[in-house]
Amino acid sequence: MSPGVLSVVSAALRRQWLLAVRRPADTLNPLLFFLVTITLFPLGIGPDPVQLPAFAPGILWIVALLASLMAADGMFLSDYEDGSLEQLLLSPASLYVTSLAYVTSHWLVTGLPLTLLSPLFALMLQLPVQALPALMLSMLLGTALLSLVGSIGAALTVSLKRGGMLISLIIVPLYVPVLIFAASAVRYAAQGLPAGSQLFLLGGMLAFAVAAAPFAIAAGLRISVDAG
Amino acid sequence: MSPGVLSVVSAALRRQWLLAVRRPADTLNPLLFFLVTITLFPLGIGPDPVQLPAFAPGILWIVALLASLMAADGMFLSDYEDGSLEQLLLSPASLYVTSLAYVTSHWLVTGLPLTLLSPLFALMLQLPVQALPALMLSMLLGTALLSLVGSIGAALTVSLKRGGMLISLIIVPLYVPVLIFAASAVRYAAQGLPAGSQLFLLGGMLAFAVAAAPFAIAAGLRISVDAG
Amino acid sequence: MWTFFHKLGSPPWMYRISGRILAVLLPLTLAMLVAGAIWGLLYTPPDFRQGNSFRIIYFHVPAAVVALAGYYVMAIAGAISLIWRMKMAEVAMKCAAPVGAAMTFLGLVSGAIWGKPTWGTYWVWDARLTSMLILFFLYLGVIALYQAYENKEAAAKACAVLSLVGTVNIPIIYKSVDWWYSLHQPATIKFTEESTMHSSMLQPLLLMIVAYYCLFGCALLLNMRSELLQRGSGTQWVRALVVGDRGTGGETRVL
Amino acid sequence: MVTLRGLALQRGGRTLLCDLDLNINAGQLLLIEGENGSGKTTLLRCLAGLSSLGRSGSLQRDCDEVLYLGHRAGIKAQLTPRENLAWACRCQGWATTSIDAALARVGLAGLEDRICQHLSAGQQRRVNLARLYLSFDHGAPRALWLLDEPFTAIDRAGVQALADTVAAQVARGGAVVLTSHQDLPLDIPLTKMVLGVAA
Amino acid sequence: MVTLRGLALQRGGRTLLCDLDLNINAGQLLLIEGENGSGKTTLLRCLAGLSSLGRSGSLQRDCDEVLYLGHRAGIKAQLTPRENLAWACRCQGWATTSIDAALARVGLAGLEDRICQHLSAGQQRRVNLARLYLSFDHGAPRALWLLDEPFTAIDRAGVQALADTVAAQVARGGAVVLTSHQDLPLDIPLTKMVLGVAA
Ligand code: HEM
Ligand SMILES: Nc1ncnc2c1ncn2[C@@H]1O[C@H](COP(=O)(O)OP(=O)(O)OP(=O)(O)O)[C@@H](O)[C@H]1O
Ligand SMILES: Nc1ncnc2c1ncn2[C@@H]1O[C@H](COP(=O)(O)OP(=O)(O)OP(=O)(O)O)[C@@H](O)[C@H]1O
Ligand SMILES: [Mg+2]
Ligand SMILES: [Mg+2]
Repeated sequence: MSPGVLSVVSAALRRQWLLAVRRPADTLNPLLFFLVTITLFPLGIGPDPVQLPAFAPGILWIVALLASLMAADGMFLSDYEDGSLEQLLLSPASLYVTSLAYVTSHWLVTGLPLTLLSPLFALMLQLPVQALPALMLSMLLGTALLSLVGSIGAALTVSLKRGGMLISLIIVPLYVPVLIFAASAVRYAAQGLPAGSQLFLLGGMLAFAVAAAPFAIAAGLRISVDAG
Repeated sequence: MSPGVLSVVSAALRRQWLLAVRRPADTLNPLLFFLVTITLFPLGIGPDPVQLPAFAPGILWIVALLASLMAADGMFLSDYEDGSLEQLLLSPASLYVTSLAYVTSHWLVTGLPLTLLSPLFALMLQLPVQALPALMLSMLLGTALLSLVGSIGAALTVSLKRGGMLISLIIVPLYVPVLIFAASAVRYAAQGLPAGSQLFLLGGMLAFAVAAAPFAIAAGLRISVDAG
Repeated sequence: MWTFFHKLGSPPWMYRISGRILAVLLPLTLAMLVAGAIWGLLYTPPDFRQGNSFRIIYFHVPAAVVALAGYYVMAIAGAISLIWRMKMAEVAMKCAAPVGAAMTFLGLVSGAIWGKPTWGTYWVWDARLTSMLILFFLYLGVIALYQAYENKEAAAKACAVLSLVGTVNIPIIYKSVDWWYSLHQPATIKFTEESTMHSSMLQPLLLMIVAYYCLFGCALLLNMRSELLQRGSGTQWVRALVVGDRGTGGETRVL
Repeated sequence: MVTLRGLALQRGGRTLLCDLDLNINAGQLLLIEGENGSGKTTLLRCLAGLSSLGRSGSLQRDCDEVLYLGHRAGIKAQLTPRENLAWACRCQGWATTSIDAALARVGLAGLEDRICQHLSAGQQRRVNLARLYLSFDHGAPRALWLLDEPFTAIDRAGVQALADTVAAQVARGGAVVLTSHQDLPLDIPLTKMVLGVAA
Repeated sequence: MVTLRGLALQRGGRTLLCDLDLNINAGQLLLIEGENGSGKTTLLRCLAGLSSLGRSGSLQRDCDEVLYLGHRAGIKAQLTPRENLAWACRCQGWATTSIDAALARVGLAGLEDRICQHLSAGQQRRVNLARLYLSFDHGAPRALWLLDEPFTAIDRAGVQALADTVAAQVARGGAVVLTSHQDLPLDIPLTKMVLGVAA
């Protein structure tokens, strides 16, 4: 008999969580990475407290994008290499559900911490305080979106075939709209303008992605295992 | 009898080159990332034609740095996992030489392309043309330096699965001088000032790193295999 | 000489000696801290420009100075552990990292708190602040690397290598950051120069700096003792310690 | 349980086997032999429904449950044996009650909570084999087991125990397809099938 | 070639073997047996000089060359067998002339230029085994071979051929240390050593 959705989801969450926590260093790493790279920008651009705030939204969001890019990269890789993926495909559990669970847990250990700590980083870049709510909201929606899109790419590229490069060519540009809307939302808020419309757009994209992406992910995993 | 240095180096270069060609995804992703993020910057920051050129040097160099960070990550990973690294340690070939060869080939497939393409990206960011020579020279020296430093981190973290972001915490602080000198060299050149001194500094650091880094890399690899 | 090295190598001896040292050093440190704090906070004239907020200097500068020194302690210990394969040096290095990181953090936080009244903002990208931040990252890197290895023997070796690499780089980093900052004409911020610091302000500061050095030493030794106990758990000297005579047994529980 | 009609497998441009007709019935043990590269794994993966590329002909399956143990163990190095099996159970919809019993039966009692990275090669394989006992306890009786060289890296005692489990599963009405290069301590009737030479 | 005095190995806090005295002489074949997790791999890695952590006691080696074949094949999946072996030869300082011959002897003639990812499990192991023939042709005669379960995933014919190679290497004055769980078609005198039970 096929297992209940909830039990599978909770099991997947627990498993991924364990994998993340097994080494305490790793769970902190997205944050540290964020903090470290944020520091690079003043060093590269100059410490000028006048211009820095103007850049803050773009910088924050580009680094967030990069963090989730790096995190998404190896998302299914180890599962593919040690054969767990085959077992997942063979199990009666619905692949749609499990992939959604994978993405969720991935977001919980990368996107969520970023969202929560983003105000700190924003203050280091002297982003005006009034922009913080918009920043956090955009992070909340945006990182989830990035996780979903990123894992499509990860699923399709996991079986290291020539196709790999093509896919990342296709996937990476999908990050563009996220970056545009999210960053501009923050910039608007920093200038005291209403940022609602961009956030609504992000929310809409997220809703669509949550519904549609798992299909793409599942398909990608099937193809990868079959080709392997 | 222990093999000749040249034959080992050439063999290593050929091997790494083949691996890079067979798995374009890994090697081209940094370039793609570079391209995409550069294009994203105006979007993220706002295409202000006044500000942009002023910050082009910093932006270019930060992105180059992040790109090589991503590339350094998986440098020894597959060799560690499939046991090639053990064989390398056991072989009579000097580990100093082989690690140097590894770094070189890694730079050839990541740093060099970045260097060659950098003028293109620079023009996208409206960097004044007179700065291009300084840019390319700084890229040439800087990316090599980054590869050397990065592979120290890679060697130390290879036995830690999912060490991907730990490495960034470890080596980004070491990247700082490179970033500062290289970016300012380009900025000087963009303002028509002489950038020689910074470039000399980069060259000096590179010379030192070439001599010293392989020891650290070799030590790191030994430790990692031993711990595995 | 060599016999001394040998002794240094042996956990029980080290444990005993460190116990004796601490018995003296700990009270001394506390006394100096209290004295320095009282002297600095109550018996020095307020700064003509910053008023009373400047008194944070008595906690900020010592922390900042010791933080840097701490990294070298760690790196030298690491070098010794690599070259002479000395376990005790490994322990020292491993235990110096969190202490140094804590000092750095103290410097950062106190500085940030100081920044609010002085600069109107918690954080500015000033050369010294930035290099302090980077130093903090270097510490975190060592700690995280140690955590990430299961095999602590390997972890110690890896951290030793890393801290050595860091040592080579620290001067370069500091110089480069200073240069970077002077490159962009420093914005409105101005540090209160040491020269303008009146001697009545300076003396308690020096006292505090000495006190902080001692504090670093104490924390390091305490840390090492607990590490020694953990590593030696099961060996007879530890059992003798805990079971044998209650005195040190109680002490171990306290420390 | 499985019916193959005119099955042909191609891999890397080469034909591994062509119009193969085969029935695998409940209570049957099929031993597939053949030298390296003759197509055993490919056939098993095809029976499992994992690889459809380069396959032609018809394949019908009507078994309640498929269990595939391949060359790659499907064990997470960062997780303990217990955690690994818990995940496997949840995916299959089995109860997680008898995990420790299963681990004990593969001789891993006492190692339940050490992460698999720190287990020896054979111990890691054994963690995977524990799934057989779980399927035996909780799975459907009419299950199809596809075991690709399950005896790899297992010591003699382990091989014996494993062979007995296979026999039990067959006796209880399941079907087992097995590949191996060593001869097994099995004293039950089995169908043997030898795959042709690889080019 | 190798002299162990009072060697003790610890892994994950457990002592695997304690004060072991052992001589491995030229022309000797040492077969290490023991159940899963008894410490065979750890011992071999220690003999190879790969693992020093948790080792105590003295270990002297005076052999011209060490060849270690472990659980992990050390074969790059993206490279062809020929390319893989070429790299191995260059690292060892061997001539690359007889690579094809070696591949033919392990029965991979015709597959030299297919990337190893597309080889079967056994074929991949065979690529690795070809290094034995290369060492035989080009390496020093007084070489020490450390083979950790070399027969894994190899078919019967392959096992026989491999056993003959080992015998030849021993006859020529090399030393071979071997672990295996299956009994081998070897008819030369060998020293057997059984490792104790794992906790
Ligand atoms: C996050 C904020 C800050 C950090 C990280 C920081 C960092 C440092 C460091 C590393 C030193 C030691 C320099 C040395 O080794 O000689 C130092 C010294 C000092 N800092 Fe700060 N600082 C911060 C904020 C401030 C503020 C707001 C002030 C007051 C305006 C200040 C005033 C001083 C003074 C007077 C000294 C001692 C004089 C000297 O060593 O140059 N600092 N700070
Ligand atoms: N990295 C490790 N950390 C801690 N313990 C380990 C590690 N690797 C192996 N062990 C333990 O050491 C013991 C010996 O492992 P080893 O791999 O040498 O066994 P083995 O004899 O090779 O077994 P097998 O026949 O399965 O290969 C095992 O009990 C295992 O649990
Ligand atoms: N991904 C692939 N692409 C192309 N050809 C492949 C692929 N995988 C295997 N082959 C080829 O198909 C043939 C059968 O492979 P398979 O793994 O089924 O053999 P096998 O019988 O399992 O061998 P072994 O006993 O070594 O496991 C082999 O000759 C191999 O070269
Ligand atoms: Mg097979
Ligand atoms: Mg073994």
